[in-house]
Amino acid sequence: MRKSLLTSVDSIFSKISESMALFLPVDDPTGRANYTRWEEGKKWSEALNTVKSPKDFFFPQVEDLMKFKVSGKNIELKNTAKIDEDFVVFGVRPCDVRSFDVLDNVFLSEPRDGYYAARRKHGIIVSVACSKPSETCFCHTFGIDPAGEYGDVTVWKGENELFWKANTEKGEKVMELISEFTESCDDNAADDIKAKIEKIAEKLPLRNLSAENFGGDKTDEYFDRPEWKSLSESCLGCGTCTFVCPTCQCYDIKDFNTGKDVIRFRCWDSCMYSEFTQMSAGQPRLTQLERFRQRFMHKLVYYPANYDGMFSCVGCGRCLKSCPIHMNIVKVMKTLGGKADE
Amino acid sequence: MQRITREMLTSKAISLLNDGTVSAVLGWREGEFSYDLTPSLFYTAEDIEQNFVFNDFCGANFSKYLVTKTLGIEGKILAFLKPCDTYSFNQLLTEHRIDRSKVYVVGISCDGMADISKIRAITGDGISSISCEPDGLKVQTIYDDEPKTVSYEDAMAERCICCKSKKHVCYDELIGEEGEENPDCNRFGKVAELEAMTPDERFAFWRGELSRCIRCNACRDVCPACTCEKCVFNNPNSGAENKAPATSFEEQMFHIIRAFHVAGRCTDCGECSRVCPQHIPLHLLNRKFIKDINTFYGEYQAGKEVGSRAPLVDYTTGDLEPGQVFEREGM
Amino acid sequence: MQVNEYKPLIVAFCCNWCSYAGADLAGNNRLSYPDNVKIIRVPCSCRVNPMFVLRAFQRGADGVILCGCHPGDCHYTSGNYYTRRRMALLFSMLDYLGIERERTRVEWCSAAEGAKFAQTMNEFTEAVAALGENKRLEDLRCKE
Amino acid sequence: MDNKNSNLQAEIVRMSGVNPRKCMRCGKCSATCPAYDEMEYHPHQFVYMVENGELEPLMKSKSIYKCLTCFACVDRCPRGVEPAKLVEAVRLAVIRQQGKNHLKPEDIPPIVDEDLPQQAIVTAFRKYAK
Amino acid sequence: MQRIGVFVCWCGTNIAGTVDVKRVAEALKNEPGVVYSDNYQYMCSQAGQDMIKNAIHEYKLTGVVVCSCSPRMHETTFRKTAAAAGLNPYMVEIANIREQCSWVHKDMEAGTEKAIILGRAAIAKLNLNTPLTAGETPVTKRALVIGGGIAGIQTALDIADAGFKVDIVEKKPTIGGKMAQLDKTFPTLDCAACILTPKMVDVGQHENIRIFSYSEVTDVKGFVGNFDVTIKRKARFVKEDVCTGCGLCMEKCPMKKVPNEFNLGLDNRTAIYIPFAQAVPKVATIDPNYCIMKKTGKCGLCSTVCTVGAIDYNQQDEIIEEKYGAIVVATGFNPISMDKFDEYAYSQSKDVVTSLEFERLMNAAGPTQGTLLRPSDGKHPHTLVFVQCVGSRCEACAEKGKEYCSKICCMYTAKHAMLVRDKYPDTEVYVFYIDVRTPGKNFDEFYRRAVEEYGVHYIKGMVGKVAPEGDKLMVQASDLLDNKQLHIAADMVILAAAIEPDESARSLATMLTASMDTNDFFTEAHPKLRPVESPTAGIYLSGACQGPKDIPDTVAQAGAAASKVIGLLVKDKLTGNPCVAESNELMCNGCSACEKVCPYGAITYVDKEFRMPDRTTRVRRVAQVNPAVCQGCGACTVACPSGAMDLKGFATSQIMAEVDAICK
Repeated sequence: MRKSLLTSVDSIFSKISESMALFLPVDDPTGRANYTRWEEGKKWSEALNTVKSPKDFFFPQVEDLMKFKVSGKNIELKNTAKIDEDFVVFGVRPCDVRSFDVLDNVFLSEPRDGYYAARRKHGIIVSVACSKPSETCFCHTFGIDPAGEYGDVTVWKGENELFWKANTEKGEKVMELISEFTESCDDNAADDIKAKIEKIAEKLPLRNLSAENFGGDKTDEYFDRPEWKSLSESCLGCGTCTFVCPTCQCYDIKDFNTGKDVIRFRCWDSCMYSEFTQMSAGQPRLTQLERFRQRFMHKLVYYPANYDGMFSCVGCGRCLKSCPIHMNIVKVMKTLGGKADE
Repeated sequence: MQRITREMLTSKAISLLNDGTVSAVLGWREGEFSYDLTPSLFYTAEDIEQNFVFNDFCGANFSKYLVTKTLGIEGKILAFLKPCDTYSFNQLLTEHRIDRSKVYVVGISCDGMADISKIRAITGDGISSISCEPDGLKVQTIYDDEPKTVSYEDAMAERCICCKSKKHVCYDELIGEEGEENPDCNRFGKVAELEAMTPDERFAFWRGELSRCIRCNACRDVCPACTCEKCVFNNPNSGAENKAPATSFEEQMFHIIRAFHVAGRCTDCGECSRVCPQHIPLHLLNRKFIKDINTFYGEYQAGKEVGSRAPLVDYTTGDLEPGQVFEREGM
Repeated sequence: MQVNEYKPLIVAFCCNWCSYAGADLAGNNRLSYPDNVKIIRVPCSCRVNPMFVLRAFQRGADGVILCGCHPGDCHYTSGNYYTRRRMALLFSMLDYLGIERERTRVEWCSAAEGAKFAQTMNEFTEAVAALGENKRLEDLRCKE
Repeated sequence: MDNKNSNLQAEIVRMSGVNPRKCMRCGKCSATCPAYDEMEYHPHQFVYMVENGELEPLMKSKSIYKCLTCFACVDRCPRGVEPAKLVEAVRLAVIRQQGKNHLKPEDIPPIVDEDLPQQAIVTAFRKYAK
Repeated sequence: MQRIGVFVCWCGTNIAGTVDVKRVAEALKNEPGVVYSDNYQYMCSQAGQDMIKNAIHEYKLTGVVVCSCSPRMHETTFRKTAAAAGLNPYMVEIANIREQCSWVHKDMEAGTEKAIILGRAAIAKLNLNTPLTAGETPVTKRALVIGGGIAGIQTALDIADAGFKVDIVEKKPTIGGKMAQLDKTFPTLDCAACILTPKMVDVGQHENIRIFSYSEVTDVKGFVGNFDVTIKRKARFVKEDVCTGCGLCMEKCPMKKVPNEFNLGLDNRTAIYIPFAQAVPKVATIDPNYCIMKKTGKCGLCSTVCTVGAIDYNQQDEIIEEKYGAIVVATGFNPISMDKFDEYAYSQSKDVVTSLEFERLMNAAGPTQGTLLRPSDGKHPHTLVFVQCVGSRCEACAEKGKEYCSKICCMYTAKHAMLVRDKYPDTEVYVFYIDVRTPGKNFDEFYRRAVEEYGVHYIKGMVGKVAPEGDKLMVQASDLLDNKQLHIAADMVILAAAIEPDESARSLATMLTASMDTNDFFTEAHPKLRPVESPTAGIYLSGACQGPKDIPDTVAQAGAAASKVIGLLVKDKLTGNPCVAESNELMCNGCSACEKVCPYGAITYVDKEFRMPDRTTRVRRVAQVNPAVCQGCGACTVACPSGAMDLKGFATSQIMAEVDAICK
């Protein structure tokens, strides 16, 4: 474990940026944090969470896959994706780091998604422990420790110091790069901070939310539950929850004709949309109830069924804060899961 | 604090349910925390007694729900509408989107709703509960032992601070006092401020705002004027379909066209800005159109009268020329 | 002639009954205007959707002009009155977003006003050329 | 028309808020005028003369003071020209030319005689104040 | 995918002079969908057209782009060419590379580049074209004329003489209108009744004409060729087919104090009445507001004396529905009310009358049998003052008068003045005028005769005030030329009241979806070129409902309207313009925005049951375009927020494809 002065953080950022792109949460004028490329003058945000999750780095909202040009009977293909440089994402919260595992299961299992894989290969994740969790946090439900060690490097933030620990080879490389600003310290140096975090975490209102009633074998139990009607009835069908969600991974592939050539790109899509996975015969889920149920069943039942019981929610709480009508996975879990035992 | 109390609404709702006037009640259902209420339909008195909530976080505009919720139901729906909601409701009646006979409107007076993000900015994160007390909102966080008090004034949503009207333009019954229109609300102040900037400044301002857009469509899907059966942005044949803000152009395109489509129909309810996860001040686009319409073609408030002709489907032979738009501003 | 002279791309929507005929008259009278003006024929100026205007800018136009019958002379009696309101509001909005107001224009031009048509196109092209390339409403995907 | 005259003409038009070009020469103002016989120039001529910039003879003429400001012409004019307002503006122009722009409080007592109606005093204030 | 043929025209050197046509043809060969591209000296020549036809056959073309002169010039030519080769004519697009390219650009390089781009845009559009067929609708071979004045009479006669059925709906008990009330007509001074009543008789007896008198149009549905009209036949309490018009009932009717509207209230009539001797149909009508039987249930005298038993006190309003192919509006005019013109003392003195009242006072069939007597005391008047432009050209007083010139007053005032002086040389006649307007054949001569031969005093100036004083009317006026004020002690003052459209016009216009100007005159489809048609197809305008008119103009317009109607009715089917709007009902919200901007009333709404995406059924309000009425302006397509409205031939996708091609 190494430590650095909090005051030297900008020098550290500057150092990292010399050799690779560095991204970190920065507040915009309205006080909302979003990941931004660091440059001189950008300040690391104090905010717990960014509005958009860091999944954007590996699975961007819009990503050009290739270009092609049709002239006469010839089609000329051009690969536009150029992902060959390392980059650092700093300040990722433990829940968000876990979300990459969720995405990895999907994109890195066969058939492997080359674009995603390349980004994962080049991305270095520096996680930062959550010193100030919010009332909307429920990562504990999914076994995540807000003070735990995640990513390639973990950072604990103290009053005046940062404590650094490399978890992977990629992480070691970064630590080496900034070694001039850090000094070695006791491996227990961050324990105070961890304890403090745990103490706060115990007070979180959603601390006792349990996912044990959910899992891969529960399809029959939940699919036809009458509560879906009242839960989904005020859903606007917007995509806010899916777009701020770190684990939602649905996308659409579309062509854009520039007039000179055609760009084939993919972009996030949302299972909440009535046009989602529209096919010539229509869409598979006809009502908002079905679409709403799909999202939560996927997070709590289908995904665990596919990936060894792992849930595809990490409890970051973004959807709790941004849903226009305040309907969210916590309300769904409490409404359905609470009655499962009866 | 709202002068209307939960009990006033629940007793009204239960009596109307019991005497058969309505078969369902559109109201607010309790959430996890004090501020995260969900609009919901209540069918029984028990449900209302247990779960119906009314407090300073009941900002959602119910009028749009009535478009779809009145379809699959026998009898009437009781809708509690705040003054601003009644304008949207009227506008939807004008556009034949709601069957008036299916709705029992109870107008409720409103003292302005609170904005949780303004409260959070004052108290910090970790809000475990909020209670509405006469002297202010008592906010308890997990980081403090004692609750912090936030005044209603400090907590009030921007759209409520410059509320255009406390008057209900439509109701079957009224609870609370009827208010007045407020022509001095200065709701165009920020628009005028932007107009006074140089084009470069304006461009920089909007670039900064719109670049945050994540195209989640919350603004559109909450908007009571956006009730199209099929939105042009979802329609692959419209020539305007776009699912993601692929470039800065598409960010601009979406918001310009959306504002244009609701121009003359937007009642300025402010829901678009309320729901934006990135807090883009989308209402400033709509207000620009409203302000222009008022100055170019005479005062017009969408939703004020059912059946009124929206300015964009109307004209006079003496209208000003597009080229005069800038002359008259002396720019 | 200069080799690398900047030539703005102008898209002109002309109503079939007045302005398109006015453009034809300009041709009959050999009244020249820049070749970077490209005309699209529409039945009436009121057929022009704001989306067309934005689309033109997206695809690389530097200026968009709508031409229709003079108010009161619309072949369809009222079409251009609606155009007038729609475009006044649209242009004001574009200006509000910081997009140069000189890039958009509405001009009334009758079938007899060939000279006016040519003159308008000359002036408009000049005004747009002075602004340079459209940067604020461009779509980078559509540029080389 | 010389420059000074055209300035004066514009000034009178501005003060009166009357557009003399709207006159279609029907003469109904003169036909209806109760002070017609007292006048050298008649209401329809006032309008015509202002429109043509023949201001000097008009301003010198006593006719403009014969107007009772009864507004019969204003009421009857089919084109909304409002000759009486024009007359009032011409009278004002005369006063201003004489430099009597303002009425000082100390000027008032001598001009107020006992028989002068209140209304006239108020009118005087209106005329003299800018 | 289309198979497109591109044909680049040289137009001699007109195009080829500044455009390298061969390069254009070569460049366009590679555009999507193009399978053939060539150039030729004169594409519009027979040889050029044959070239197109051959290519259509040989290359199995589905569409043709001609790069040539303006589509306004030869679009029709090339569409016919395509049609002759079996192609849908709307699968032809023209790239205008002459008027809008070669003729305005001097540089060969630039001209060629632009021609290629214009060709590309036409190809891009054509790729999205679909064959269009103009819709056909049958035509109901019957016309409706609303209004039975001289305009309606003449229109009906002209249509009926051409062999088509015509119905006249007249709200009064008889046809004849204003002209029946007139005495003599200018400038020939022949008697109005002498020339009108034979026409009325013709109408009454014409086998193709039905008269619905004492009737009103209450509803109009449908569109050109197929109007469904509801007509209310008001109960006249006399069986129309039985009454012989003998007039015995009028003699016996005890209620004799009903103001006679035909004589403008200058005398009285009975409660059962025939408006005037030559009325058509000559059938009595009971005025239920005055009939003692109708009011008290006790009388029944007329029923007793009627020898044919025509009286039916229990008659009810009858509603009939009829189909028409064309509708002519001939609702005419009325003089405006003089109530607001206090300065002329109209309401104070019986001797101040309007010109129409004066017509009755001079008419041999009028209340005074043609002897000019003052209404107040029945004495012969010696001094008469005519005031022109009362309420006309009155911009400042919208609540009093009208902004426009009523057109007919100058001439009828000259007529009146002349007739008075002719009949009573001992009278002094003054006419006060602002301008005397006499454009018309023999009109100015007529006016000059009044001055020169008959000694009428024409005075430029207006009357300011009329004050009754004893048995005289003191007229105060200005003489602008002499620059003096006049005071005339007159016996009568006659006001040339402005005329306005009949009060029924506004509601009728709403029913017909025909547009009106701010003065409630019907608007013509084009002020110069289509003066007798309303913008709404199938609606025609006749007479003063379109604007102030004298009798010759009215009759001329009536004939013109009739010929337009005949031109419509001779067709068995109407072929529409195929480039019309189309509503995608699945996307329509039913918001009515399109309906509000449609200048032709082509859009209606229906409630229709739809199967929704979620498999439920729902009744939704959706817009439907009537292709027979739509003219294809496209206003609705932009008003529609959901894009449910599109315009065939100028579809959103097509215009966007053109934009894309141009901006490439």
